[in-house]
Amino acid sequence: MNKTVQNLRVLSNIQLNRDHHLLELQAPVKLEQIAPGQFVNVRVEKSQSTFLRRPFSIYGVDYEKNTMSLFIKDVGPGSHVLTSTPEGEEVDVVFPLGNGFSFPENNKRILLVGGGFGIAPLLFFAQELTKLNLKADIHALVGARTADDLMELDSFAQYGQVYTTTEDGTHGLKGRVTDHSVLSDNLQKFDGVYTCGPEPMMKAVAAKAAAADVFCEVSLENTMACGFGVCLCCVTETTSGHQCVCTDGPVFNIRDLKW
Amino acid sequence: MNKTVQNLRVLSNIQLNRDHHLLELQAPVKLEQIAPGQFVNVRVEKSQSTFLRRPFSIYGVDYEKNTMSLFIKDVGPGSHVLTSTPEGEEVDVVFPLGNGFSFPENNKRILLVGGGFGIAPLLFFAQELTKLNLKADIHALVGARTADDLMELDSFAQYGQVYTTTEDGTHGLKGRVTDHSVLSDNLQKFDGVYTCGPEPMMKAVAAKAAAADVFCEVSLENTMACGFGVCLCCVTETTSGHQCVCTDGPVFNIRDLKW
Amino acid sequence: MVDLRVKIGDLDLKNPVMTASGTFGYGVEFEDFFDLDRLGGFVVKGTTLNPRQGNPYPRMAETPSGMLNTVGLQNAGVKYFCEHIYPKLVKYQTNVLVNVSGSTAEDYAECAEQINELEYIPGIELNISCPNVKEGGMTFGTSCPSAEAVVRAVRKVYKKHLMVKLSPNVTAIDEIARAVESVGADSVSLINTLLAMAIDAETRKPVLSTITGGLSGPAVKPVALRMVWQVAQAVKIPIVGMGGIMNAADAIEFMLAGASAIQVGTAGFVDPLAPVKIVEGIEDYLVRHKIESVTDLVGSLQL
Amino acid sequence: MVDLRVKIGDLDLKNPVMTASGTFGYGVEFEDFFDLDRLGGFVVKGTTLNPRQGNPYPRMAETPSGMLNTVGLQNAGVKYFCEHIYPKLVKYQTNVLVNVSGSTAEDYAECAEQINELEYIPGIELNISCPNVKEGGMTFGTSCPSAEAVVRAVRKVYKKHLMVKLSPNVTAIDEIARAVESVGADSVSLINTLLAMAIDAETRKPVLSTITGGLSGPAVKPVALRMVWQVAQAVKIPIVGMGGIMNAADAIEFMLAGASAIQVGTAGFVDPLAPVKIVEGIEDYLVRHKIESVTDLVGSLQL
Ligand SMILES: Cc1cc2nc3c(=O)[nH]c(=O)nc-3n(C[C@H](O)[C@H](O)[C@H](O)COP(=O)(O)OP(=O)(O)OC[C@H]3O[C@@H](n4cnc5c(N)ncnc54)[C@H](O)[C@@H]3O)c2cc1C
Ligand SMILES: Cc1cc2nc3c(=O)[nH]c(=O)nc-3n(C[C@H](O)[C@H](O)[C@H](O)COP(=O)(O)OP(=O)(O)OC[C@H]3O[C@@H](n4cnc5c(N)ncnc54)[C@H](O)[C@@H]3O)c2cc1C
Ligand SMILES: Cc1cc2nc3c(=O)[nH]c(=O)nc-3n(C[C@H](O)[C@H](O)[C@H](O)COP(=O)(O)O)c2cc1C
Ligand SMILES: Cc1cc2nc3c(=O)[nH]c(=O)nc-3n(C[C@H](O)[C@H](O)[C@H](O)COP(=O)(O)O)c2cc1C
Ligand code: FES
Ligand code: FES
Repeated sequence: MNKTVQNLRVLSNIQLNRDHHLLELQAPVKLEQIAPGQFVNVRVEKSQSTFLRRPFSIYGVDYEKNTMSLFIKDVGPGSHVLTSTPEGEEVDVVFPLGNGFSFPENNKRILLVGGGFGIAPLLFFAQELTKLNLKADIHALVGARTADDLMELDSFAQYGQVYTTTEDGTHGLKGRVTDHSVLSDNLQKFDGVYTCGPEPMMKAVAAKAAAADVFCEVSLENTMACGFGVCLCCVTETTSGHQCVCTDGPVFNIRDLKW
Repeated sequence: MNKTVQNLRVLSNIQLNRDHHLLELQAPVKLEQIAPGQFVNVRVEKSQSTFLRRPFSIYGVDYEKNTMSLFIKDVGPGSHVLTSTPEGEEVDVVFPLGNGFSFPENNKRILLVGGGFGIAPLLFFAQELTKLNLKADIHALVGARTADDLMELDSFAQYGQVYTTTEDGTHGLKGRVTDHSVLSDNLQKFDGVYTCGPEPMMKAVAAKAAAADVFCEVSLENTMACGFGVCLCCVTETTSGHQCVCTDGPVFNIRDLKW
Repeated sequence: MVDLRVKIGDLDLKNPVMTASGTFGYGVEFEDFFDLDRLGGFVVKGTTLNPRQGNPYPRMAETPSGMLNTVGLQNAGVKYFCEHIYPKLVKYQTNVLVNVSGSTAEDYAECAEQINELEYIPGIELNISCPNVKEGGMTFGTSCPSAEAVVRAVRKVYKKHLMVKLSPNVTAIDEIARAVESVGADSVSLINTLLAMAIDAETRKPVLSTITGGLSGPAVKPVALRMVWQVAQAVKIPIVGMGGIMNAADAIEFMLAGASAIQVGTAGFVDPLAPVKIVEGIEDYLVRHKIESVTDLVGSLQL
Repeated sequence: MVDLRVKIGDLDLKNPVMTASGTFGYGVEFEDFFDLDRLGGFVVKGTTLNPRQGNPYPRMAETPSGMLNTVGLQNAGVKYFCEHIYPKLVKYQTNVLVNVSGSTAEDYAECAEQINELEYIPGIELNISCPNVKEGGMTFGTSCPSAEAVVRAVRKVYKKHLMVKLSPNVTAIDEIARAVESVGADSVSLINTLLAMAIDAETRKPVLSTITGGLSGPAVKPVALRMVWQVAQAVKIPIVGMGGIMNAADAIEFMLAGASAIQVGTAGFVDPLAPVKIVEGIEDYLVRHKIESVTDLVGSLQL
């Protein structure tokens, strides 16, 4: 759909764990098709230290309820105000922004690798893949520091097989996602790897995919001022020069990045 | 009491009319004696256009409940956030600031003249006069644009006789406070006039008191940065040069002002 | 009906609201949000003779009521602009100006000369004030002789409206304004960004790749207003004011201080609809204050 | 235990946190809020040779993340200070500096000479940067020769610590810093306020009685940080940094950029406890980052 500025109403705000919330936002105008990997940019007026908007991946869209969801970690003033927004209040959102993940052809085996709030666009991707009936064989590898930080595993499980790692060993393999065998044993068995999370994690995953010569897309999170391609602040180095994460991305094929 | 910075809890927030609220704030530490005419300076963090604190007169103190009340008109971002503060939330307040009205001797007849939120310190004054058992014969003249803007008349009536004016004639005399006979007929029958409200009103009242040679105190509302005498921004011209409304005032004897 | 039209020298604007270079891309990025023809004009991205890849990431830091940027004039060069971008801009029924930067007076002139050929570009904004690249012109904009030199060189080859954008990073902006006026500038626009810096206390590193960058947004508005006022006392050519304009009241303040038109920059990041809301807000203000023409506001501050 | 002590030349401070002139009265006004001896020092109100009644009301305008003031150096003059204020200040176990202004180099010198006699005042801060009065020194602070002249005149008669407060309203603050260093300043403090303006769009009038005033608060922090960084590359004498410091992180940023100590100004209006909270916050930071002495932060920005 075209980019718009809208006041969305908080339909529900569910606290998932210590610092993660799931916000479901209802649009006043009919939502058109939104691609997994796209994001929103939210204005936060009830704080003196949030002059700019704050970008968040779209976590899911329910076209029937005309809602979209955000998966937000409370890390600072902007995310804090948002995770504290009561039901019924409105938030000022610019959306949809950015490109989105490339859909695979039919009957492909794909691996999603997520860390932290990086699971948000991946889950939306899995949901859409399934809805589009592409018969993808979806595998998801999710890592966190501790079991309590592993969220929405059930949602992933709806769409395919789930692997987990925790740094303290409280769930799944003890270690980091990159220690998991699914990434080291025969990565070639996947037709594509899609990853979103902390940059060091994505870089490690990208390196493994590159080594195994597997298609791999990463979703970047550069700091942004505008979010729609006019300020040129969010650039990343690509083989064709500086590109904007907000418009040319946030999803990039690792082939094009200078990683 | 000494000036302090405290987080006060909103015990109740009552909407009085379209744009006026009464906030009762509970202090975590025992309140010491506060003088009528003193004010507080409130921090408003949930707005991007309120860098400085906002000053409000103290409308009353309940030493038993350990609360103080503010009478707030919603005129802009700061007062708006405050009038929207739900019960239970805390507000960061510097208080008590400024001097206060001079108490008359026993058995004096005094006239309070208030407009708008200017009634706040006057009502507190009436309350304390009565509590101190000074046997003052209190008369209160309150003016507003229309009947709905006349608030807390019952409270004034507890302490003495009340006269009202409204510009549209919906309550009391049609006109402005300065049109009321209590100010023109024989103002000398009062031992003191105390006024707080819009500056043009106070100036008119002061002129009448000066003409009648009656003791008169006014409570000024200059714009303030600090509220406790360090910035020298809130000055008013007095016979002894620039004085600070926040520390030398807000209450001044009209004798000392260059009005 | 109130009259929103203004003139900046020979430029006719349907209203005094333009958008600022470097904050509006090539305009097209805003098309989803509003009809660009509702603006008095817009200034496209800083353009240089040769392509520039700009500064490394990170290029942005959020600051209290503002932001720093160090984009560093990333652009594909004037030739690419003329061949590939310009054709997309001819359709607009509003003033499209090109912001021009360079490292030498000759660079500026050569770039301007090429833009002079573009029929539907009625003027350029000469950026002698970019703080983010060594050759970005800030040094031109911080002394009278160098400002004069570059304006003189461009004036020779550029025949249409020549707006000169001034740097706020100077002791006496009024003197620089007078200097560029004296060598043929048709108007001045101000302010560009204030040279500034952000540090991350936790990592103990500068936030921006280039250590310093340019401050914009409401934080700078009081400084920008003062400079517009100061320049208005010094020159006769029209002034285009900018710096932290977020809403119609801000825009009106700049006009009262002496600006004939204004530009909206950073505000568009926070609210992409800000430029059109400002057009509407100015109209409302005129109606409410019973002012017939927006030009009556210009320089009408009551002292 | 971390070591918070710093030296500014020959001044020993128990910690790097001072408060800024004109925002701290004579100190006594803050006594209800905290024990002033917890500070590294404080600078009292701008003092002039003769009494000054200051500028007319209104003197203040709130701006985005900041404020304008035009107090205009209201003070009772140096003689009154020495006789009536000074005796109240001798009890403090911290550095009490006097901020000195004047209209001529002789004024400055005469005022400084009288303060030189006060045993418990270890230094003065020479304000060559007040933007709010014609004779407030800003003109001294905006050119090297005039800055040198006034510092030279004061240096002749003032024997203790001579801190010179620089104006940010200049093209090259590093050059002014070098100039005052060359004629004997013991340290420089920066920044004073940025010359700015506020207009009320509804009344169409300037908000301040003097039309323009000085901008302070978080809005100016990025500019102040840049200037401290720039001056740190230019001079060897210690730098005292200020401009929008609200919390310990801000203070640390200034030290990383090269300040040996900092001053807290406008923040004290918003939170009277800010100065002591900043002392505590710096201590916490050092503990958390395992840094033994706060002096290790000075100029340690990692590039
Ligand atoms: C395309 C994109 C998608 C994102 N999706 C999500 C999401 O689905 N859920 C989620 O919780 N967060 C997401 N983020 C990150 C989110 O934008 C930041 O957490 C948020 O802006 C922090 O704002 P704050 O005011 O709470 O904290 P701040 O005080 O602004 O920052 C707190 C910390 O977060 C870092 N940070 C600030 N802005 C960004 C940014 N733009 N990108 C990365 N780190 C930043 C800061 O460096 C700091 O360490 C996404 C970011 C981008 C660019
Ligand atoms: C000593 C003192 C006591 C006061 N007591 C009360 C009170 O009991 N109840 C009450 O509702 N208000 C009181 N006020 C006024 C109150 O401080 C302002 O209404 C408030 O600061 C407005 O803040 P805002 O952010 O809502 O609006 P802003 O946007 O800041 O201002 C809105 C309007 O109010 C005016 N204004 C702003 N600040 C002040 C100020 N300090 N004084 C006067 N006008 C101002 C502005 O010029 C503007 O017209 C008092 C002011 C002072 C100085
Ligand atoms: C991201 C960004 C990029 C900019 N690029 C340019 C530019 O290329 N040329 C130019 O003259 N000004 C540039 N500017 C300055 C703006 O045009 C404007 O002068 C400044 O931002 C102040 O206005 P504002 O506060 O409304 O943004 C840029 C500003 C920003 C924020
Ligand atoms: C109300 C006010 C009065 C000031 N008076 C003086 C002064 O007399 N002398 C001086 O050198 N600086 C004066 N200043 C400037 C401050 O000392 C300081 O340099 C400036 O405010 C920047 O710091 P801040 O942003 O922390 O306030 C004054 C500032 C304010 C806000
Ligand atoms: S954030 Fe502005 S271009 Fe990407
Ligand atoms: S408000 Fe600062 S001295 Fe009165």
